Amino acid sequence: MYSTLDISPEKIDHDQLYKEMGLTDEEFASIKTILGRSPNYTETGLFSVMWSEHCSYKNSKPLLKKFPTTAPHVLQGPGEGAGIIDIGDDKAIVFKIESHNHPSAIEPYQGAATGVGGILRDVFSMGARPIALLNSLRFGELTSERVKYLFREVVHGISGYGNCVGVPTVGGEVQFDDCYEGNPLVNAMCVGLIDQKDIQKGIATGIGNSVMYVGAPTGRDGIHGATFASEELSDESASKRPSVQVGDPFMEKLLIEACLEITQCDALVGMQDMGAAGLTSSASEMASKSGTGIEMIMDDVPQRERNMTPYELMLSESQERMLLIVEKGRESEIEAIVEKYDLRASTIGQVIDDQVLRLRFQDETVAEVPVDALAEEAPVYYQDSRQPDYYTAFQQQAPYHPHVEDAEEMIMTLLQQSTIASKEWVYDQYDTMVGTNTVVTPGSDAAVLRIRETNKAIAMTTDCNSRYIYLDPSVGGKIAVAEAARNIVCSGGKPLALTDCLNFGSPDIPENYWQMEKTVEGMSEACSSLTTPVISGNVSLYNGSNNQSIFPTPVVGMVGLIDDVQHITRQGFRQEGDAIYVLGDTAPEFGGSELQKVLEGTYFGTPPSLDMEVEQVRQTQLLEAIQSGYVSSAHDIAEGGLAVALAECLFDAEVGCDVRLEGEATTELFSESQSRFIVSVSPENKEHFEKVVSGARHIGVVTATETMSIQINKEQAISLATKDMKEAWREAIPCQLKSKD
Amino acid sequence: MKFAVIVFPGSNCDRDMLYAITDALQEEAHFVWHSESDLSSYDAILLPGGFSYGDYLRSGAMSSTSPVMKAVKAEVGKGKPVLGVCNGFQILLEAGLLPGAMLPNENLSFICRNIPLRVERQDTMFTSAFDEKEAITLPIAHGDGNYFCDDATYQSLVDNNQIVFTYPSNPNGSVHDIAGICNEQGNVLGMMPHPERAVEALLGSTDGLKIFQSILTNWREAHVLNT
Amino acid sequence: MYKVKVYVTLKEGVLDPQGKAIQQSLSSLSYQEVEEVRVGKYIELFVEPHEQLEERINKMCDELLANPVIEEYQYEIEEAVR
Amino acid sequence: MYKVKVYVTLKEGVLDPQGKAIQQSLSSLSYQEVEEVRVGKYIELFVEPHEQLEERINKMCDELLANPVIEEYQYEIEEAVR
Ligand SMILES: Nc1ncnc2c1ncn2[C@@H]1O[C@H](COP(=O)(O)OP(=O)(O)O)[C@@H](O)[C@H]1O
Ligand SMILES: [Mg+2]
Repeated sequence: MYSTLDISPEKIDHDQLYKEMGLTDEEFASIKTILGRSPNYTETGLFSVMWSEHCSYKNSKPLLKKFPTTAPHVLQGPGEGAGIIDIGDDKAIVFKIESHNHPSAIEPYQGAATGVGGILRDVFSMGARPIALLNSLRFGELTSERVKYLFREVVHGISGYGNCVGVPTVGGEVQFDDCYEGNPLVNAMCVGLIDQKDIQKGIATGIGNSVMYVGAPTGRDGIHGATFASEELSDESASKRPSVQVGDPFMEKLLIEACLEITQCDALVGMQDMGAAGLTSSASEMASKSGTGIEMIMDDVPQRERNMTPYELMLSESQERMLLIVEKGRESEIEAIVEKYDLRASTIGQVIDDQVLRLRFQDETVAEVPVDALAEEAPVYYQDSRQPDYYTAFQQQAPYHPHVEDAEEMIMTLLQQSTIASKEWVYDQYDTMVGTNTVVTPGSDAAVLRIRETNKAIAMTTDCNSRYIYLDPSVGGKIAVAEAARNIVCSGGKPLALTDCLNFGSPDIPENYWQMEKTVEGMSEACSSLTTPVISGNVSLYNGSNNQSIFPTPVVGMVGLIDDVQHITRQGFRQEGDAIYVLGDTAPEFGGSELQKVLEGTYFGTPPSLDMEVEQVRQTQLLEAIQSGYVSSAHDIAEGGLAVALAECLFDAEVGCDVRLEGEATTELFSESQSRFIVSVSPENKEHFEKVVSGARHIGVVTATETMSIQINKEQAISLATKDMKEAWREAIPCQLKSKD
Repeated sequence: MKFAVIVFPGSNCDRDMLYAITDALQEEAHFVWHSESDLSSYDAILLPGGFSYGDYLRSGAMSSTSPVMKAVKAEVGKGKPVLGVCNGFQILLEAGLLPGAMLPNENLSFICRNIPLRVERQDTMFTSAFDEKEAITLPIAHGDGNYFCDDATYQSLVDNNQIVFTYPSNPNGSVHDIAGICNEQGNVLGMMPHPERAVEALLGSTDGLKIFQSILTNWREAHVLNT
Repeated sequence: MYKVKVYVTLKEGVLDPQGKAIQQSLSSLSYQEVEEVRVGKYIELFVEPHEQLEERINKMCDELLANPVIEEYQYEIEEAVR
Repeated sequence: MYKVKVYVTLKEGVLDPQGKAIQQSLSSLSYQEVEEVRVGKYIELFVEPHEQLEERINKMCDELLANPVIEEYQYEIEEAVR
């Protein structure tokens, strides 16, 4: 019956069965050295998941070390379920981002839904109440039925799960490029709020304390999910379909409430969710961190299916499960809390002195492995790195400087590009307001939530323009961080810290590894210069299909603090007569731009340059102006350049603008030069504003006529009705979804 | 005035509802767990939105059989105000306290946004603070908000003047643009839009607060008359 | 052990947005021969042998599984080995 | 005219949160005899007479009506007068 138990250690070794589980010959050899014997089938399984890239970061660890991770306001950096930052008033913000790319490629609804479920557990396992969700999505172009299906179902999955658990989905981003066609990216971020005294950790201290299991019973779903996430997608991926897990947001909602109540009970010692690699990772990580061991009785693990083996129980990635360490003798207190929510808590083991993970099944020891070997001693790979030929060629190209004949037509075209077009079709499906804290709902630069019992608010955003990173990972990496910070500043917040999800291709390809290296260097430089350390994150490698890697896509999720709800600022112009300013210089920079995509259908050359010192000073000045109350609206200039950004400023109220520019038209309108903002200022604040923000260029005025009117070098260049632009921008994605191949 | 906010497993607008009463209306409110069977000490009962029992099977179906619903029925009989919002409305329908049923939105997607709404009746204990036919804005957030009833039921809703809110531009396919209805006695109101999300200027609108103010004003008047 | 197969369908006259959407998708996938689609629920109950089986199943359907305002139900009972 | 009754059910081993919640709810309504509940879809297709009927129905199910990753299907064809 327990067929897998019958496979002997000798057979695993001799027939190299460990390879099917994703372990290499060298890794298997080092497992034998660690154990001083050959591992049995269950033990081989434990190592294979814990030593997968997804759990061990064996390829990315050396790079992650480069990120700055500390600052006075950082209470918890990388290493726990999520990072934590201090926002004063004895409160703290907990957040993390995570990928669910491969599951979503195979079953988009459940893949996305369980991605949301998993990131929520990372946050409430710290004792924090989840207060906001964001998501960063990448798909191929919306021209094939398959991509449309993936896009629709991923959004349905996120809304299905997030809405049901009652955590508002307040922001995110969606971009479309061919490189994601076979391998969409689904990154979910969760933000939680906690009283600092309630912070929990995933620890297993106190010999004899009980190991308790709370939540959904274990089934055979998702066995080897972590390994699966650490491989490239191929046609055979379909046959790995048992890896797909189904989410139960109702169960998750009950778990959230139960766990938050448990947090208030001092019988609780430690708590961790069962995420990737399920019971194996939660148990071994908690013990390893605490210098203890854990013994578990497999027969006592709640089970959904019959005849499950220890191997299956340990590797299952069934959703909505938590592992708790509870003071011995006080288990009933936990049981009582949990039962109120129609859930069950089962004692399945205890903390032991020996630093091993020991599994007992039917009165026999079926596995015994040092916890540190599983959690800490995975091999670390320093991969070969090689500068790709394309990069060398791009660096040598003459600057790309296109010329647009019909600027009005181009603006309309750009507004309908799926990456620029309104994402209302997406966020209309998300409950953005549940919790009644959302002050700025999706549609502005960053989402804003007020913090009850204080006068403060937090701003959140996710950003990553992967085209720039493809062209030049170091510069592109800096831009990703800087852009996220710009979005926070535009909302009136001071950027505090970030979480990142490094979505890359296979690290075994030296060119990909080089991209990772350079990206991380660029991001680290920007983090240091803006004092926004990395406090949590996730790595997703092996993204690509048909031997084509995705563009390097290190999604940045950033959180900032707004000192006073009075400072909350939106991107839209608000008042006729307000002066319009542009902050920052414009140069002809079109590599990786939306204009390049429209005109050439591809990307080449070099991305816009970025001077972190300029960036930092400008952000500081703008924030000061906002905090002084001088600013009516603020918006950063991103994809599509000034023309698109100006149009976006008109979509919130019934207004227009009258703008006068000097210079070369295509550059002025469509260049994607960095560190630029559009700010509107009421007439009485103009003087103050100009004093605080050096070099702000006054370019025009907000008008009541609902037209975007732009003169260049004193000649009328653009006159477009706000209504027409807005309609084109709003309808673009629904239209593309409806149209036939 | 003392409000009960009923909490079913999976309710998720329960805290929002409580805050609307305690912070915005500044009255007393308590959570009441779905397993309770006595609500006699409360002056009004609020059934919040969310996804009770995950909205599995049918929205509101499983909650409608919970013990607390017997108690709700008892208080309805006494004439106390009972307000069901979103999932709370669905529960009232499933429990038979209001006529009709909910179907999935016509577009089969969840919809969350601010929408215009018309107050059809201003003479109820829930809407007296509004003007006659006042145009207001409230958020909706639902997947199953497509109200359905057969023609005969609709006729009786009209005849008894039970339609309280309608959508000027129907977002979900509801018959005759119905957004909220009351029972014949007028003390049970079910509505899909969320008034508890519109009680603070900081969050964009205070139109929803008038519903809670109406309940309070009417209770005070009745209370003064009775004592 | 009995396996009870319960079919819950929308009453005639009740609009079926889901059915309509499926019909449209089928038609756009060039299955034009499908004139109408109605979507219902198929619920399998595994029930211990029991007296008054039918009576109790009727009650379950009336009380919970179907909503008489919009739905009707049918069921079949078969023996099941588990 | 044919009426095709399609039953879409979750594959064995796939979690059915809905079924579980219904089972618990039935149990608290004192129908303890119900040991397990699985929820699927019941789809009725009204199809014009057509050659290759079965073949095309199989294709519809594979392409649209069932999600092969987590679901399986069965169907019955009967004549229908409309
Ligand atoms: N997947 C999504 N989920 C929620 N909100 C989204 C999503 N995609 C985009 N948005 C929202 O749409 C608005 C525009 O997004 P985007 O163009 O990426 O903004 P920006 O360029 O300022 O970062 C933002 O408010 C963003 O939060
Ligand atoms: Mg922006």
